[in-house]
Amino acid sequence: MQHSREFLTTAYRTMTTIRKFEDRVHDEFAAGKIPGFVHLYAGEEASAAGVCMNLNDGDYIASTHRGHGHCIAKGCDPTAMMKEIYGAADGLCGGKGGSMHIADLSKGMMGANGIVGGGPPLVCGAALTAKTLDTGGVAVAFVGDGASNQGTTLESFNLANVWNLPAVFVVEDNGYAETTASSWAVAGSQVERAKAFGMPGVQVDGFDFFAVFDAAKEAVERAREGKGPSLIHVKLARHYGHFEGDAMAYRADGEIEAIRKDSDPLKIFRQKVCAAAVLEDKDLDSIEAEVAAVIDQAVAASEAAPRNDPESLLTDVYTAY
Amino acid sequence: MQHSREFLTTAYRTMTTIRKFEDRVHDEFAAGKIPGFVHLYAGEEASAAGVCMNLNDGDYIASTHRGHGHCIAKGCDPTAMMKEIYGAADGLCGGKGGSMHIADLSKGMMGANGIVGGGPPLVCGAALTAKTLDTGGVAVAFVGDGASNQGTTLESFNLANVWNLPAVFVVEDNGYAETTASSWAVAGSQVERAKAFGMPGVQVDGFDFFAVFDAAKEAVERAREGKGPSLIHVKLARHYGHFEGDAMAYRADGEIEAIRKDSDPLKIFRQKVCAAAVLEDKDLDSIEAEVAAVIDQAVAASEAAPRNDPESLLTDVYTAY
Amino acid sequence: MTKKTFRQAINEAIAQEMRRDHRVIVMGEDNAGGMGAPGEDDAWGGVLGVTKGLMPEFGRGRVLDTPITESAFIGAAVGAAATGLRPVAELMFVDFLGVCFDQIYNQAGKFRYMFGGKAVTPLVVRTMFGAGFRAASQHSQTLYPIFTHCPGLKVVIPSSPYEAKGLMTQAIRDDDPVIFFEHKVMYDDEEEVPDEAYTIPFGEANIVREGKDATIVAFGRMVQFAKQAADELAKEGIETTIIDPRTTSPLDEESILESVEETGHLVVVDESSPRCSMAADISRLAAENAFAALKGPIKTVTPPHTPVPFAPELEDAYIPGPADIKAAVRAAMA
Amino acid sequence: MTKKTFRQAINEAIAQEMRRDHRVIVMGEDNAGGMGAPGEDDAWGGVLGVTKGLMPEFGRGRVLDTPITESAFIGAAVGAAATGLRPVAELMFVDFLGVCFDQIYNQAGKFRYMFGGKAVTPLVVRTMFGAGFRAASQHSQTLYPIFTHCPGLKVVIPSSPYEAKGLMTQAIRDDDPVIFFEHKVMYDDEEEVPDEAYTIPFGEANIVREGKDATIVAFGRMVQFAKQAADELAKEGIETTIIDPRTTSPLDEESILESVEETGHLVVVDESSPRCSMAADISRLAAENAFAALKGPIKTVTPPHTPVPFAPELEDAYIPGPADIKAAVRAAMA
Ligand SMILES: Cc1ncc(C[n+]2csc(CCOP(=O)(O)OP(=O)(O)O)c2C)c(N)n1
Ligand SMILES: Cc1ncc(C[n+]2csc(CCOP(=O)(O)OP(=O)(O)O)c2C)c(N)n1
Ligand SMILES: [Mg+2]
Ligand SMILES: [Mg+2]
Repeated sequence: MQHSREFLTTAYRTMTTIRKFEDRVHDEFAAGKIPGFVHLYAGEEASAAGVCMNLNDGDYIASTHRGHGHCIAKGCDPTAMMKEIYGAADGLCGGKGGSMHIADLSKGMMGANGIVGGGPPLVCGAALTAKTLDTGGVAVAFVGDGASNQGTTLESFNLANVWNLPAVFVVEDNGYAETTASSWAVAGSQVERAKAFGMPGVQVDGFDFFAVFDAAKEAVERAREGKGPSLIHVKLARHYGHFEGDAMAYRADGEIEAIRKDSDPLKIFRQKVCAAAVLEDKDLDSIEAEVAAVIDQAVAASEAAPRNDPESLLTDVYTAY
Repeated sequence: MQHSREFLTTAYRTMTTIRKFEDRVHDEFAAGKIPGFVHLYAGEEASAAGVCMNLNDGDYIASTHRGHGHCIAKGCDPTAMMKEIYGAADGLCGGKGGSMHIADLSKGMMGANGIVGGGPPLVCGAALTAKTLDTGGVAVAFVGDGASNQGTTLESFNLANVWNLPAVFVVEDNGYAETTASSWAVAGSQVERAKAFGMPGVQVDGFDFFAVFDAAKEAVERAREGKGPSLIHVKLARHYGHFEGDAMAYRADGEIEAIRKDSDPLKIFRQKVCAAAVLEDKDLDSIEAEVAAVIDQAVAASEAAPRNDPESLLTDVYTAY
Repeated sequence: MTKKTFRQAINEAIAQEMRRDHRVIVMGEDNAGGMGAPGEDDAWGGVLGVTKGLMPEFGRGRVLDTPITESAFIGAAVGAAATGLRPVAELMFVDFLGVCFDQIYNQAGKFRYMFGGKAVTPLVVRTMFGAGFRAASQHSQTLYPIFTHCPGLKVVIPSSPYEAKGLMTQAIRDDDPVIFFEHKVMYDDEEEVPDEAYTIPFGEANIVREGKDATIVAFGRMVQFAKQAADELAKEGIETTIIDPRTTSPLDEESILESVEETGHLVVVDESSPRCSMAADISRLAAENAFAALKGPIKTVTPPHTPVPFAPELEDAYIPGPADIKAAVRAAMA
Repeated sequence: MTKKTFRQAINEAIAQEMRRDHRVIVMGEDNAGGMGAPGEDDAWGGVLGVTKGLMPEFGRGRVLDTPITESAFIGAAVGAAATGLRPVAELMFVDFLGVCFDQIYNQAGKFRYMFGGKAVTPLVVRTMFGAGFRAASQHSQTLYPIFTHCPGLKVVIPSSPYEAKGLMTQAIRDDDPVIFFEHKVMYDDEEEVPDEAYTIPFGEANIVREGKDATIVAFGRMVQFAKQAADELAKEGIETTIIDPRTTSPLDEESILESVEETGHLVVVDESSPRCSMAADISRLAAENAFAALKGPIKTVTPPHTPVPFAPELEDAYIPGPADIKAAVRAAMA
């Protein structure tokens, strides 16, 4: 294993933060503390972390309705995020956006998105900015398997290639779009689509942080070098329902148990780094403990946080009007 | 040559009708007799004719802004079409549609379309009707190279495959979308795109009626047999500007002359059928004379045709309101 | 006659029309659910369960799940309608119009006119709208003004389960493209709804209540709030007429103008954004055609010109309520 | 100061802003033209030549041709605006909004609000609108009411070359998403336009003409027709004020209300379809806020609720003209 302790610690902390954040949101939603449509990323951590560890603050990502993991991996503050999900006035977006619209442009996070396929065109724009202003930056669009059939996504594949943009498309294929199987809804193949639009495409095991990281590294480097976009088809699975409250009748009996047991990206990461003897179980345990405290504190802060005054309903529509 | 005299006569009449119709519209437009945006199909005749000779009245096509050729090939009456282009009250669409919106649902012609990429979703619908009502019909979407990058088109590729529809997508690649070269604007390849969406794709010489006919035959039969959609990438060229009035500065010097000389589908057809000795020059000449008379009569009728009364502005919005 | 929810009323109307006419089909994302998946079929019946049960009865050939591809499948519904089917397609949330609007307003809505009266496009697009679900800016909009603006479309906004069933039946039997707006917080509302099929004609307003002092025109969920406001105003001695136009296109202009002629005061209650809204539209109607009868300013009750906020306190402040309506009636009469 | 066409005025504003700020870029289908083609570069400068000459000066890096992919490239303009550029993107005809509206109204228009005031999206979408070009139902629509309806967007409708230059300069310097409506039959209109850059602020109406008898509010090309009508009415002794709001969002409500307070009569002239239109919007404004001053009904002049027809006779009948405006003023004052 060629990775440093520091790198691995960061990766594990990111994935653990996502997991514990999501598990906790799940519990708090069930307890009636969180309103609205909430889509959890638990189980898919290796994708967000594996991709974003190739990025820096000058790079951009655009996310999806299932955005918490991408936000955390791109450096958004978990407490400010949790507050946002609670609708607090000092949430990351002032409580106006909520779970589906968390963004932090100062971290290069262009927003979760309530519109399936909303992100890829925006990423073409961020990549165009990088190219035009010669910032050296790249931009990454995360889309689901469902979003991969949306015209906005497919158009972006073409545009990014025609304009030779420093962009990367990450198709997170968790097997379902709501209740619909990706094996049914996606005709042909993601990798072939990428190639048919003139860019490299590769499929990776999304339970394996290292597989994602390596594929993303290649794609990001290629983009940074001005060689154009690529696509990464990440196969993974979500631990929870499409949104909180989904009874998941469409999944097989035992499906989730099997995934949690055999395909948990955190467990697999732990096995690999411990087997390579770069980190030990206790290192990872202590990260988990640290993170648990952070999440506890985020929830406590969110519950205690001030709510919005009615006047703020009218602000932030325009810069000036 | 396995085709009958009757078949070849029909094919040549269709192509000649398109050619003479378009050449004449060009002249009348230049003479200030025809208003609006007019996009001519001259030069691309082998595509419309080669595809539509595989179809019957129970089959549907959806066309583009460059729709006259598709209309004629699908059986629309040239005089009623000419009247429509002149805006006459007894035009095929009562003068309300004009060149960009000619339709005749009774002939399975679902309309020219002012929206680039407007047709493919509609064709998925016509194919769905055929499948649901078990009519044995198929539906064909004509799109330009430019339209092939539109999300509506790409989404339709996926949907037609997922639903296994009796549909055919014909990409008429005349090298340009307005002034923009398809070699620049289309990343990757049409045929690879088809395959990446799970359907057969084939490129054909659009100057050769027989090449188009054969490819379309295979695709239409496949669709009719319930085996799903296909794509045909037809390479061809337009004789006139993007629309009437276009000075075509973006084309190479001598480009059109060369096309007219070496790549004229009517000339090539003539050579082939005469070489095969199924028809003689004089047969084709007499078709040309016949058609010329039809077009003369269509123009005369259009000039003499009644114009709309102002009251008809308000009719035909709803079936009942 | 039994009590039915808004959800059941819509489902029943569709099921009855599917039994009556084999050309009626249903399509949308997860409208049955579970397509290709290893678990249960008909797993969802749409996100909020409105179409549940249709697939088991009518089969996957007539209840089609779709990929996430609104341009293609709404467009397919349009093309199917123009060629012989009578599709009921779901645009899950109306907020998603931005990825498929062309097929609705430029294609379905214009075929008949562009083709000189020779096309018939019997399409229903069902769609959820409205705030109050804590669903934030991209899942809470009202947007029927945009569809009402477009010639060639019919726009329906049921305000109760009874209305929903009759209007849906009419929508499916109608030969023009109809956009059917379902308020997402009303699905569990219940009332008596006949078991047999019935239609409510388009362009005929429902006079929900009659009173001589002022006319309130309200749409969808706002009809409920108008009723609350009217009851409370009645206690103060102010008697209001409430008009539920049911369809914004066509619009029953006569009923509204007649009532304004009688009361001399008009309040319009509209959950849509205020600019170029139905509130504005009805105001124009009266200011142009019933001016002489007006005894005071027309008052409109709408949300502010802002996106729908997520935070519950803000969303509650965003949505017009009975108190706003009462204040508007008093202001109109002041 | 030299005479410039509407087309030149817009072109000059963009060129000057591109010189002033390297973050300003231009994109659209054939905005230069000839991309990848064997013939001349800058072959078109857009379908009607508005952006011609920009590419030779600023290069293909700042004047981008695009494939036909409105969702992707308008969305790219939105994403670029949110990350540091100031794009001027062309949606060739506003009729095409149906294939890309999401990126405009749900993304660009809502970022700032959804992100708690932390996003800035300095985007200009230029687009052609209006009837009179014999371009039929899908290339002739007016549609600014749809954009005006949406919170977060600003909407600009210049009525002359002078207005066009000043408003375009402001649009590019503005930090919010702006939709800039160019009437396609006005491109060859000429008037004196300053050579140097200047801005016309948004939300400040132009009082085109002052008269005590009635207020006419008109938009875009309708301002010209209103002027003709006013001149003719003046000969009959009817003196009208004409207000050109210039921007529908923000809207200069004060100027309109003040004028109505003075004249007591209001006519609104709007080329858009009548339902949920600007005609309705301005009617609402006055009926709600200047009712006491109104001495007669508000009258609106709009096309009918139909698609735009192709046949010249029908299209001419469709478009509101000076005669309609005169009749409306007389009816308002009757
Ligand atoms: C344009 C649009 N259509 C539909 C929806 C409703 N919707 C939200 S998430 C979702 C499924 C997305 O599936 P996928 O892209 O695979 O992402 P996943 O939820 O699996 O992460 C759907 C249909 C939407 N938000 N936007
Ligand atoms: C959605 C949309 N975008 C842009 C246009 C303007 N437009 C009309 S035809 C055309 C070029 C189409 O190119 P292609 O598809 O190759 O067809 P061709 O004209 O070459 O036959 C464009 C950009 C349009 N009508 N609709
Ligand atoms: Mg998925
Ligand atoms: Mg072309």
